Amino acid sequence: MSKTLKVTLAGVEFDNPIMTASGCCGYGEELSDIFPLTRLGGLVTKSITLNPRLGHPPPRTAETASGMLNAIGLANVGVDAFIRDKIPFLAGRKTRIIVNVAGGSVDEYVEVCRRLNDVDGFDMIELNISCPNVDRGGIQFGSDPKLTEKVVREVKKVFSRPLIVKLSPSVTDITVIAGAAEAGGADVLSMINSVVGTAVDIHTRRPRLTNNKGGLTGPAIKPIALAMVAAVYEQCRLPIIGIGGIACWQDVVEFMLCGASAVQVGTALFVDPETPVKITRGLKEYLRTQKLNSLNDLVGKLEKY
Amino acid sequence: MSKTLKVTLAGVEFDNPIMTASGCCGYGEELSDIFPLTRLGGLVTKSITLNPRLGHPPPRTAETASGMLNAIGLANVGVDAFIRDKIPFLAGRKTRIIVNVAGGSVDEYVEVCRRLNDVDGFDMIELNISCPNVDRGGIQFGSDPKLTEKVVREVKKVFSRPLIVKLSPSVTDITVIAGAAEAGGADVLSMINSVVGTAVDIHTRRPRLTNNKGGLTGPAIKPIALAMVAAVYEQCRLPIIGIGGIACWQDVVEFMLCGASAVQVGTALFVDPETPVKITRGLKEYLRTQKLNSLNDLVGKLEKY
Amino acid sequence: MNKPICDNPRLLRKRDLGHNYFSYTFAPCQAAGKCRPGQFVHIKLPTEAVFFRRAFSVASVDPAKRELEIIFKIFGRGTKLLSELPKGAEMNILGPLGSKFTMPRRNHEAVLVAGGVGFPPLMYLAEQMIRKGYEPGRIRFFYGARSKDDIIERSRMKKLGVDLTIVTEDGSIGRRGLVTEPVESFLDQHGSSVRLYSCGPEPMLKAVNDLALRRSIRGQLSLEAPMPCGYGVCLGCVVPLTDGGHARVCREGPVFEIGEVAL
Amino acid sequence: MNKPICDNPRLLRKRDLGHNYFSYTFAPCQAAGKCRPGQFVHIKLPTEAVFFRRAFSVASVDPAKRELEIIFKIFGRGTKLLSELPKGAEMNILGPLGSKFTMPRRNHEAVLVAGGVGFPPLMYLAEQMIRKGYEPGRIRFFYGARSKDDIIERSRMKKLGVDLTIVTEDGSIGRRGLVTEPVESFLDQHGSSVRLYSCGPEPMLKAVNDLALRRSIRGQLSLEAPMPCGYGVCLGCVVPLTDGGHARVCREGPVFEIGEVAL
Ligand SMILES: Cc1cc2nc3c(=O)[nH]c(=O)nc-3n(C[C@H](O)[C@H](O)[C@H](O)COP(=O)(O)OP(=O)(O)OC[C@H]3O[C@@H](n4cnc5c(N)ncnc54)[C@H](O)[C@@H]3O)c2cc1C
Ligand SMILES: Cc1cc2nc3c(=O)[nH]c(=O)nc-3n(C[C@H](O)[C@H](O)[C@H](O)COP(=O)(O)OP(=O)(O)OC[C@H]3O[C@@H](n4cnc5c(N)ncnc54)[C@H](O)[C@@H]3O)c2cc1C
Ligand SMILES: Cc1cc2nc3c(=O)[nH]c(=O)nc-3n(C[C@H](O)[C@H](O)[C@H](O)COP(=O)(O)O)c2cc1C
Ligand SMILES: Cc1cc2nc3c(=O)[nH]c(=O)nc-3n(C[C@H](O)[C@H](O)[C@H](O)COP(=O)(O)O)c2cc1C
Ligand code: FES
Ligand code: FES
Repeated sequence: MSKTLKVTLAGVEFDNPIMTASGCCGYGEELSDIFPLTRLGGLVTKSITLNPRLGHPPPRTAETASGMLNAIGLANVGVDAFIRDKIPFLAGRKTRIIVNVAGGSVDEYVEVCRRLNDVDGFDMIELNISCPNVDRGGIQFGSDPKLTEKVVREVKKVFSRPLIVKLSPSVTDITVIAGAAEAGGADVLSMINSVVGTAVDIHTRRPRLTNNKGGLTGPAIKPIALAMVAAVYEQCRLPIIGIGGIACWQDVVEFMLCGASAVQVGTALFVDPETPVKITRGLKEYLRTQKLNSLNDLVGKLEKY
Repeated sequence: MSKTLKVTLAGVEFDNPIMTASGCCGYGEELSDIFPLTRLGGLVTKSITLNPRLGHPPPRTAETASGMLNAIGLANVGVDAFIRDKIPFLAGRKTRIIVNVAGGSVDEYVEVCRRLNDVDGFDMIELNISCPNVDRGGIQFGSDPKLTEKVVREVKKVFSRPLIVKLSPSVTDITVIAGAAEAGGADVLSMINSVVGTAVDIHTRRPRLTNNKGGLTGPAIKPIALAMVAAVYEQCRLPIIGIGGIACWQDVVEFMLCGASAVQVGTALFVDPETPVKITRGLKEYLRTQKLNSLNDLVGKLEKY
Repeated sequence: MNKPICDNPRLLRKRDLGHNYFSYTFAPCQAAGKCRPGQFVHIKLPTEAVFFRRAFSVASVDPAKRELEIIFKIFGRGTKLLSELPKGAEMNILGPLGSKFTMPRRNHEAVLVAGGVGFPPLMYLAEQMIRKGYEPGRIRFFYGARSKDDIIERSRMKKLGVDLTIVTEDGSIGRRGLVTEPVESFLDQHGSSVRLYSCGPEPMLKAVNDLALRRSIRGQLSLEAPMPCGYGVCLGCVVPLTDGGHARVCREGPVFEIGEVAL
Repeated sequence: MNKPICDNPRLLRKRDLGHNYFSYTFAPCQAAGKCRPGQFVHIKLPTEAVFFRRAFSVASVDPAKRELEIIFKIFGRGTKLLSELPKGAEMNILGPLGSKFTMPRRNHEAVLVAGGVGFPPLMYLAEQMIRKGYEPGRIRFFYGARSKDDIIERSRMKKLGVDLTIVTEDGSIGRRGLVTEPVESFLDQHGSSVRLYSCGPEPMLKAVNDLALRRSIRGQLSLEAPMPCGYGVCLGCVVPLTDGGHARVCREGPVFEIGEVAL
């Protein structure tokens, strides 16, 4: 058997386990100026909502130690413009396309997914029940097991392709939410979304974000994400997409050992847009030197004390 | 009125708002080789338990991006040896001494605090209901409002000096736990303890900590701590001691604006043992240039959007 | 729009312009031949002490030698670390990024208004205009700053031969006052054939924007914003538009038409 | 125990010893006069790319000139960054830290066993023994490493005049094999008047420890551990003791009595 980076999630085959994370690669156009999107295992779009959203006023990002805060506020073109203007471009790329969906109510999630169910050109939906930057919806769903199960169940009724549920780290026990998503019928779990945080400008005495708080991402949160992936891997049968602070191939191996079958790269795309390409190159070399045939042989192979 | 760094918490006056955090300054002896402890507002001891504890086997720390993981596992001499061997040294320092107490059961917390109530030479107890590194007790208390209220209430019955309750960040809503601690009779809240996290050695495929996971601390977690202090300040009347990633005087001002009346410095002591001294120097200069008489004028003065 | 290139040139020349200003020339830069005035590059500092890249306007290029120049002032941590890099340091540069200044027609009066570190892209614009055949003496270059120390590259500007008016707030060189004052007088003397180009601190841009709108003068402003990605994917750098929408400073900008942005 | 000092000397001399080994001399170091063989300094790299300080044994001092030398090999990120510092760089050094080697009595046979980068503190010990009047030729210095490239400072050792036995695993210089082999023969010829001193990789220390215990020979081992604080407050660097307890490598160690630590 020849070396392969291929991974399969819920029956969908990915050329490699590296996806770009929601909100960190727009709808793909800008990134495709930097490298051909075929180099990616998959691309996850910015969160799509029923209606277009401007998001919060600037400033809506801030730099932190080994990371950043953002409170973009789900700025997006809305599902109809997305289907009309963005899907055609994405459908033409030879990579897996995952549409991330957010909503302020179960009905909104369901309606967006229903409309998406009618169109081709993408492979999966990722349900964002973990956005820390909106008042209604988002994290509110992802921190309540009952709501989680309900929104997943309702969406599964209207959307027939595989469904990824994206979990929030800002909960007491993420395995409970993971279990609820599984019970609702999720096919795959992705984790983690950003961690609630803030920063203050001591000169103006104002928060550095107009939303007063935001989501912390980047290498700073990698240890948190790894612990949560490991915990959910032990409790839950669904495949896991690891997210949080991934910036190099070694990080991907760490996540896979903890139980992730694939990963998403977010903030690192800002620091170095070529990160995914560098990672897949590194992983290929790793397979070679480790005499492994497939990355699947790593998943969950952490040897705990 | 002359410029002062003095702050008062639950009736206890501190020369300045800078304390060294539990587990990051031992029982004070080693730090006193580096600067006179009078330079500190206060010192918080390593967590004390009923019986001596060796803690987890090494490795029990790991370096991360702008931070570290630890799973020391509450290594300490036990309350009796602490009272016999450590208090005499601490009692002689002209700074406020806070004894941090941990336990595996309500009874253990109560028993340790009862024994401490009988001795002089320290000013307050800080109840660690948030240690991520032990199987029983610790974080288990700090993530359950009922247990939090109960342990605080029971301890208050046997300990007559002011009580600080130290909160865990690894919860869905820290304001609920803060409320429970207040209901139980806490005098002061301190937050945050370390955030659950892990790291993997990809060569050995083992966790970097024998405890498999640990607590993330250092500048990486500062945004998380700030957001939690701000949230609790809005919901709760108790004075707050801010903890998490503090490394310079600007960080202290950020925490105070968010609502902290004082702060603790932990991990930064490892990177630069002189951090507290540098911070108080910076704060004095800040008062001067800002024409402020007291740091109290900053507390909670964040101008939210 | 040109596709941005991820490149690893070296710091070829490091000129200390005094008073915390520096000119850095990088080579070989694949992007050198593609950068137009107004566009910027996004630089990763070879340290993890600052997390994001930092954006710098292109100040000049030498396509033949594949050289690219930026000029910056030490402002905060990022630029301080940048200033400490040794000659020869390997850089990581992404560019060209963002929108360009549109060259004026020959019959337009070009008025360039630079404030402080807004100077470099306008110097590059002037240089390119001249290269394209625009008469140097007809380029009205208003250059304002706090004081003498913030007025850089005077001999270079003299060589270019533009009609230079220097204005400082403390009068330590040139006219005393705000740069918008002589600009206003000039606009009052010349009609709508003027094309305005401006880059500098936001209050100045706002004043220029207002001056122009009141007189229905067209032109462009180059804006700044904190830029996590610099190439359009994070939506972090948006500014509100007068039509109620948002635009990305890194993609639709940094160069916007006068009147477009709600300043 | 001497109190550690937080100090900001400069990197005065930087010697490339080849094959990723470097000798760095810092000055002025307030601690220079206080560092005894076996003690270490904790160095903050002037970058935020690695978070913790890094520990290095003192390799020599010149108290009069307030100079302090360390010798290190590039191992991971920390030492790589250290190796890239330019001469003159301002350092942040905490020290002296930890326990010391106890000098042997005149009538003891001193056997020093160094493995790889465990060499510097033993070189310092030998030098200090000689300074204190111990006859150089009676210092049995066994120096083991993987290959020739890992044997450094040979001429310096020759000058010291110790009885040097070099052992490499590949035989590229000196004896071929493990350093513990000739040590064992030596111990078999000399009795309990021997004092052993060893520093190097853990498997070697374990072997030395066992050799000595079997023969009831006394001596000391210098250990390594990841050290978040280096001065005893974090409890991160502990090693298990044979009596069931834990000891801090940074405080009770790095120098422990043979038999003390459960290796
Ligand atoms: C299009 C463009 C062109 C520019 N051209 C020039 C030029 O030619 N010459 C010049 O001197 N300067 C230029 N700048 C400004 C330059 O990019 C630096 O950001 C600025 O000088 C700040 O300096 P610093 O990085 O030293 O400050 P720092 O103190 O390090 O940063 C300033 C503050 O902004 C925050 N910040 C910085 N970058 C980001 C970001 N990307 N996202 C969120 N927050 C951020 C930091 O956290 C900090 O709070 C330009 C900026 C833009 C957007
Ligand atoms: C007492 C003592 C004396 C030493 N003397 C010398 C000497 O004379 N010469 C020499 O070359 N080396 C010496 N070392 C080793 C040196 O300190 C470096 O740690 C070692 O070389 C690792 O190199 P690095 O920092 O480049 O590796 P890195 O790859 O940067 O670090 C190695 C690994 O250890 C982890 N790590 C590093 N430091 C810590 C820490 N403090 N806490 C937790 N994890 C950590 C890192 O995260 C990484 O996983 C000594 C160590 C000790 C404890
Ligand atoms: C600027 C920015 C915008 C984001 N927007 C979204 C979003 O719209 N929907 C979503 O599910 N996650 C969003 N995220 C979260 C990321 O997808 C990812 O979960 C998180 O950034 C952690 O990964 P990282 O550390 O690799 O960035 C956003 C993150 C950033 C930094
Ligand atoms: C090595 C280490 C040991 C710690 N031990 C304790 C402890 O025994 N009890 C406790 O309440 N907190 C303990 N903490 C948590 C700190 O007191 C503090 O809450 C945390 O480190 C966050 O602050 P920092 O980012 O400034 O380090 C420990 C932290 C570290 C790094
Ligand atoms: S900086 Fe990311 S979109 Fe402009
Ligand atoms: S390194 Fe902290 S106690 Fe030894």
